[in-house]
Amino acid sequence: MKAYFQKNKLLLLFSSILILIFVIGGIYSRFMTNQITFHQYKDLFVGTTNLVEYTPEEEVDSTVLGPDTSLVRSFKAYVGQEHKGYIYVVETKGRMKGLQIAYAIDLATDQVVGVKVMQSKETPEYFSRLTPEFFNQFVNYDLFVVTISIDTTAGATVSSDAFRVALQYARMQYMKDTDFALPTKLVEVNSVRYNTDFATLGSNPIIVNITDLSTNKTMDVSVSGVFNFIQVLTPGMPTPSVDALLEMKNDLSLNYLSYSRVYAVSFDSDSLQLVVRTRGYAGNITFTFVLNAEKTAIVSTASIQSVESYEDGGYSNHGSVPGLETYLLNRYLNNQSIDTTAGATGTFNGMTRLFTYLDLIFSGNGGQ
Amino acid sequence: MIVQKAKGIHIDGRKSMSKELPLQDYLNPQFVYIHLLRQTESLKRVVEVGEYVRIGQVVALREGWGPLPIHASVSGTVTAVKKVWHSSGKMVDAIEIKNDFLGAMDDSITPEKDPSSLTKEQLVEKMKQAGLSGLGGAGFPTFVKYQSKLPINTVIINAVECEPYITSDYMMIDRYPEKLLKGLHYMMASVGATRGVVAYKAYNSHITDVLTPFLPLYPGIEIYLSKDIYPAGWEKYLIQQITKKTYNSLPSEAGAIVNNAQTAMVFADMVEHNVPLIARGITITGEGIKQPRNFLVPIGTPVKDLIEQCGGYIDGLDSTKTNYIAGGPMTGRAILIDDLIVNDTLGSVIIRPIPDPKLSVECMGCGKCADACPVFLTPTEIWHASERGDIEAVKRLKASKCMGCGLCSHVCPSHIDITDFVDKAKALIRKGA
Amino acid sequence: MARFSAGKAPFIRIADEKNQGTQVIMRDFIIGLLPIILFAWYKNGIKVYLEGNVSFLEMLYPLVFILLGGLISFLMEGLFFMITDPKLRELKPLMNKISTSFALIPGLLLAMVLPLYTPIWVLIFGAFMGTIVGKMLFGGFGHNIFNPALLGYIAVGFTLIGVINANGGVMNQSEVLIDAYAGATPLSLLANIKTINYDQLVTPYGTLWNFFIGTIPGALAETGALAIIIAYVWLSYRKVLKWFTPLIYVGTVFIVSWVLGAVVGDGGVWFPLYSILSGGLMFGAVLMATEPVSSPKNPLGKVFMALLLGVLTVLFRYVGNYPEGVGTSLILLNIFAMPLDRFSATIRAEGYNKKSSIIKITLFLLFVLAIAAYAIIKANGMYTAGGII
Amino acid sequence: MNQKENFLKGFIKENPLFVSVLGTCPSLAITTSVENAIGMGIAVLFVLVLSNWIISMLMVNEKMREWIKPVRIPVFIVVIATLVTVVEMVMHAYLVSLYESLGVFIPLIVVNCIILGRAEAFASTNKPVSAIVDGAGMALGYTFALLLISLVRELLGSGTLTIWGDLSLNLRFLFDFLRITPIDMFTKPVGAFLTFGFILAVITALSNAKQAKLKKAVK
Repeated sequence: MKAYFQKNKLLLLFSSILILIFVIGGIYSRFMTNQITFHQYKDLFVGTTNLVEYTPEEEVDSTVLGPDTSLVRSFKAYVGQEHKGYIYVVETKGRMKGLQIAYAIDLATDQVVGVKVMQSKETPEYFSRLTPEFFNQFVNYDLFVVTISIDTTAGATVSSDAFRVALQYARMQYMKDTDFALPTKLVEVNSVRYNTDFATLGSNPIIVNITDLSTNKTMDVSVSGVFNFIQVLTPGMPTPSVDALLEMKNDLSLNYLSYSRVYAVSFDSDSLQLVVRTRGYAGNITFTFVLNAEKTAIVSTASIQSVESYEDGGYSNHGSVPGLETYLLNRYLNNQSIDTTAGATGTFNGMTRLFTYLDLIFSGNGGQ
Repeated sequence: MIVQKAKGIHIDGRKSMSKELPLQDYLNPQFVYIHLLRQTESLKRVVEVGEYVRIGQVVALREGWGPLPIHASVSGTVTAVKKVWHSSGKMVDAIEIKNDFLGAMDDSITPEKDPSSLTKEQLVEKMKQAGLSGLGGAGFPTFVKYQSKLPINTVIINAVECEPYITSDYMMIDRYPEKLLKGLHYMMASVGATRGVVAYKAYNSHITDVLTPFLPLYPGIEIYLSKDIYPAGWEKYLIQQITKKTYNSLPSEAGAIVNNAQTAMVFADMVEHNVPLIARGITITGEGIKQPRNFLVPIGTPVKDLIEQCGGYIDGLDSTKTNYIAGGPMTGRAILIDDLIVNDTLGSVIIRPIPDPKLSVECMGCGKCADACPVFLTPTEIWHASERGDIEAVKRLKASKCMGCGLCSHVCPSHIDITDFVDKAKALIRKGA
Repeated sequence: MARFSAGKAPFIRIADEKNQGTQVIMRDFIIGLLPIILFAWYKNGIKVYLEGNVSFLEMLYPLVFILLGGLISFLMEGLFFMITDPKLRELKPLMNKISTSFALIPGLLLAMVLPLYTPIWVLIFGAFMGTIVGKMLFGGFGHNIFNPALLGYIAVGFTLIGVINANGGVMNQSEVLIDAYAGATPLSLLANIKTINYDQLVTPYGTLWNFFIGTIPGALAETGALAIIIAYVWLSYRKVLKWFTPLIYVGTVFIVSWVLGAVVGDGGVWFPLYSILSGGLMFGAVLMATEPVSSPKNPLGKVFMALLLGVLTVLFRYVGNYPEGVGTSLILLNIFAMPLDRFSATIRAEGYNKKSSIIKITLFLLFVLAIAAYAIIKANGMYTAGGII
Repeated sequence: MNQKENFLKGFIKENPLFVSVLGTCPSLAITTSVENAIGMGIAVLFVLVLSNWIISMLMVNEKMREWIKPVRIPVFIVVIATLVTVVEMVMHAYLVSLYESLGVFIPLIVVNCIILGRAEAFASTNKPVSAIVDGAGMALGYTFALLLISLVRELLGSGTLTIWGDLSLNLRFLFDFLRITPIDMFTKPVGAFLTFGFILAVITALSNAKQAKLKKAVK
């Protein structure tokens, strides 16, 4: 034995140094990785002194939210010895796969206290539109709200919608990890439609059919273009509670977002002026039309207000703003075909939505 | 670098050490040994043991395609015919002559009455009689060049001495400037050339000073200053630089002849005094001896005597620890014993301590050899091709262009004897052809 | 009687001089690596430490990581020698052997091109693939076909990149992603958006000055163009590498991508600059493409290789699936180094003014041009100039 | 040569995979799990023992040998193919999952060099008993080689050791303990070639060392 050591001491020395590097270097590297993790996540949870990574006992069935959504890592956050909350890193799909978002959830208040993008392959052009305001709405976001609703950012709708999906996942995981349970639903949205009656169209642009679960009564209510409650339309029905109306707004902005994209703002029956607002690329485009007496067709366009972006020479050479809008409107009025305009998809979509809406309200009034 | 123009590498000359002392005559060694070998040809001995010979007497004959007589360099008795070392690394027969210090001359050594009236044929004949062969190192019989059928208009004296350490040409010209020009003049006359050029390195401005007074006496002779690079003294390179012409196999294709400076001096002696090739200048230098210097010695002098004249080895060194490099350090041959005899091609002996053995390192493929090669070969490729035995590839890579300057080995950081491998490849072509 | 003849001419060798020879080349090479290592340390350690984001022990990590890479490959080579050759089981002959076989370099280079927070076992695996499989099994130093560090990098990149991603770390905001593959480096941004537009490619990282300094995401040491240029100047001054190889390589990429940018985008000089300053191009050109063993030996061959590397890098980068084309084109041309060497050596030996040589060179240049043209035409269909909306 | 030597030579000395380098294609393809290696080994054992036996029975008589010799390869193939078909059908019937994972390599045993090689080189010139012993030794040596490769590949490649059916060892905890993950490369052809090459190198080095020792002893 001793002779063997004597004979091969150099060999053993080299091997043992290599093993030592493997072990000590591995520990150092592991320690570093933990440190990085801590540095990465510590500002999510104010005052955290320790993060413990754990594997959830039960994972959420992610197929509910689509195949691209999964939990990447999960941590328990401690302040001193006290367990304060959870951090979930959820991977989901925005415009690209592999968008990883971390949510910190406070155990005491059931609120989201921080959100951070850990990894993103999104186009920076769109992603940079996610302003601090966008992220601030997560701070102290109450998970207790029945349906998750976040205000999407224009121009980055797909990316910001990914945040909602990931938050949904995080909440589901949080429900599995703790005894947190969502409150019972107060209201059920049955259907949504546009008001096509010119008499009330200006004041009640969107009509929602809901069931107030507390009283179990079904009624029509009207909401504004941003889903704010206006009034109950079905006669004799009591106004639902404020919580129920808030929940309805959340539900609407979650599932019926397209109704807020185009709606009538006002209609003056004397001057026959219809004001319609549609969502373009950069902001709202507001049209003022003068209708004929039968209210079935547009006689003239009084004004177009647009804040679409100003490319040199106008996009696709339609002159300065609102060149493209005017161009498309003229084609619509002359019953010409409307093709996608390259480089101005946002505006184009807004305009087609407007035309569909106009068709709808005219045909509701007997027009073409 | 990659553009193909003539190039070379500057190598530290180390010449100053042997320039410190003037050329010294050492004309009477105890014994001289005349090798019975010129180039690769054995000579026919014409004297017997015990015979008395005089200076300039023919003692052997070179036969074959370049017949030459070989002369005794001292007067005395032939004491033996024995085997001695030759600077090419072989042991060859040599005639040992014991010097009687009388300096008896052969009858043929008489002053020529009218050297200027000699015809071309007579001059070439004299060249032959003098036993003159290139003193630069190749030992090529000089008269063969002058029998060329092609028109020659330039005769170049090569005193470049591009190899480090060697200064014998410089010292000889320093002492006999006029003899050099005379020799060149006769050489031009013997071939009808109109232009004579003396080429040496630009930093040897001293030579210009000593030559200038004599230049008007010999029309058609000019001076060419060469750059301080190795291999600036390469025949092809020199001709290209001076005549702006290039050639394939023989310099005469470019209308030029290149001769060593000392060859011209011997020729001048021969033409004017009928003194054949019996002595030459030699540099004894190197870090291993106390006082390096140049000597004018009879051919056949043992180098041992010359080392003694130089004051012997430096302290702590003796003949067992010394390397003797016969010839220049770039192309010469290292010899481990001091039994070396001055012969016609030995222009210098460099005495250095035996270097430490070097670690053998793999070729790392740095490509410095390809970079340094003055004829734009890629030695590593030639080496690999010859290892594979791929004669076609070796031919395609033009291994035959290699002139063995040794630069590739010189620059190799891994101590690989690439020159040697290329030599083997050249041998492969010869065998295959 | 002693041996009459000893040694071979020439007797004056540059290698005998004090500051020459193989070991000196190795020393010079490591000195050349120093600025790059220091930059990597500054970017990933010191800078973050000064900003107060990490502790002292963490600050040392990048340096330790790179040095460990060198040490690991050194030990592996030592072990290989000891196992295969009984004569080398003593310290002195072993050290002699290792000191002439550049044992440190593959590991150092490998550690420098890997992302920080690569687990140590992945580094050991990469060093094993590079040093043992890529170098020693081919016969040791001087016989390897592939650049050992590059082989290790490729092996790790194709098999364990997921592991690295899982460990990949963030230290400060400017380096949300340090990993070369994960998607935040400039090149993968380009691969994602397929748009050649200054505002979308360069503005997210600041200006091109940041690219030059190296404060952009990327592997440990590959982003520091400035440090690499300093290393390049030193290494070419010491004649460790041929000065023109990196220059031609980078120059080819510059010109071809300039044309590409002009065809697809606005043709501004920013695109070729972006092209040569992003990814591992500089690092590959200076430290990988000049690796002597796996590249042609003669100067003309080096020029040919650099030209081919340039156009292939553009091709793989902008037309292929992976964002980075340097490693792939290098490993591809390592295979062709030997034929390329023979091809160019023949041309060089024959002389450039010979008819056959002119034809060969013309054909070669046409081949290079064809690749470049293919890359540009193909990229033209894949990329857009990109306006907003 | 006694029967013990005859049996043992298949393991190291004349190992069909590591020394003769025969039948590498299926060996590299199926060694992703230990289960596959065992299954393949059993199939080869069955075919090789029986084919060796039948062929040596056929060729045992001098007269028969003369008669069969010109057409021996077709004869061998017919015998082997019959046996392989039997194995394939049995496997398909009783070991479906194994049958599916081995796939085309079961019918390809017909043209496996090991079987035909043993028939040609050994069974056709030896007595039936020796032929059976040789066949068993060779098949077990082949199995041993497969096991060696598959052990390395499965352990490093997926971190498990599937021995038979549900009897599998999940060694992930070991990987987790060492903070490493399985190396995906080993389940791919690259890993097969690397593993095979390294084992081949080690065995060649060992046998070279042994021969050098023998030479020294002789001197």
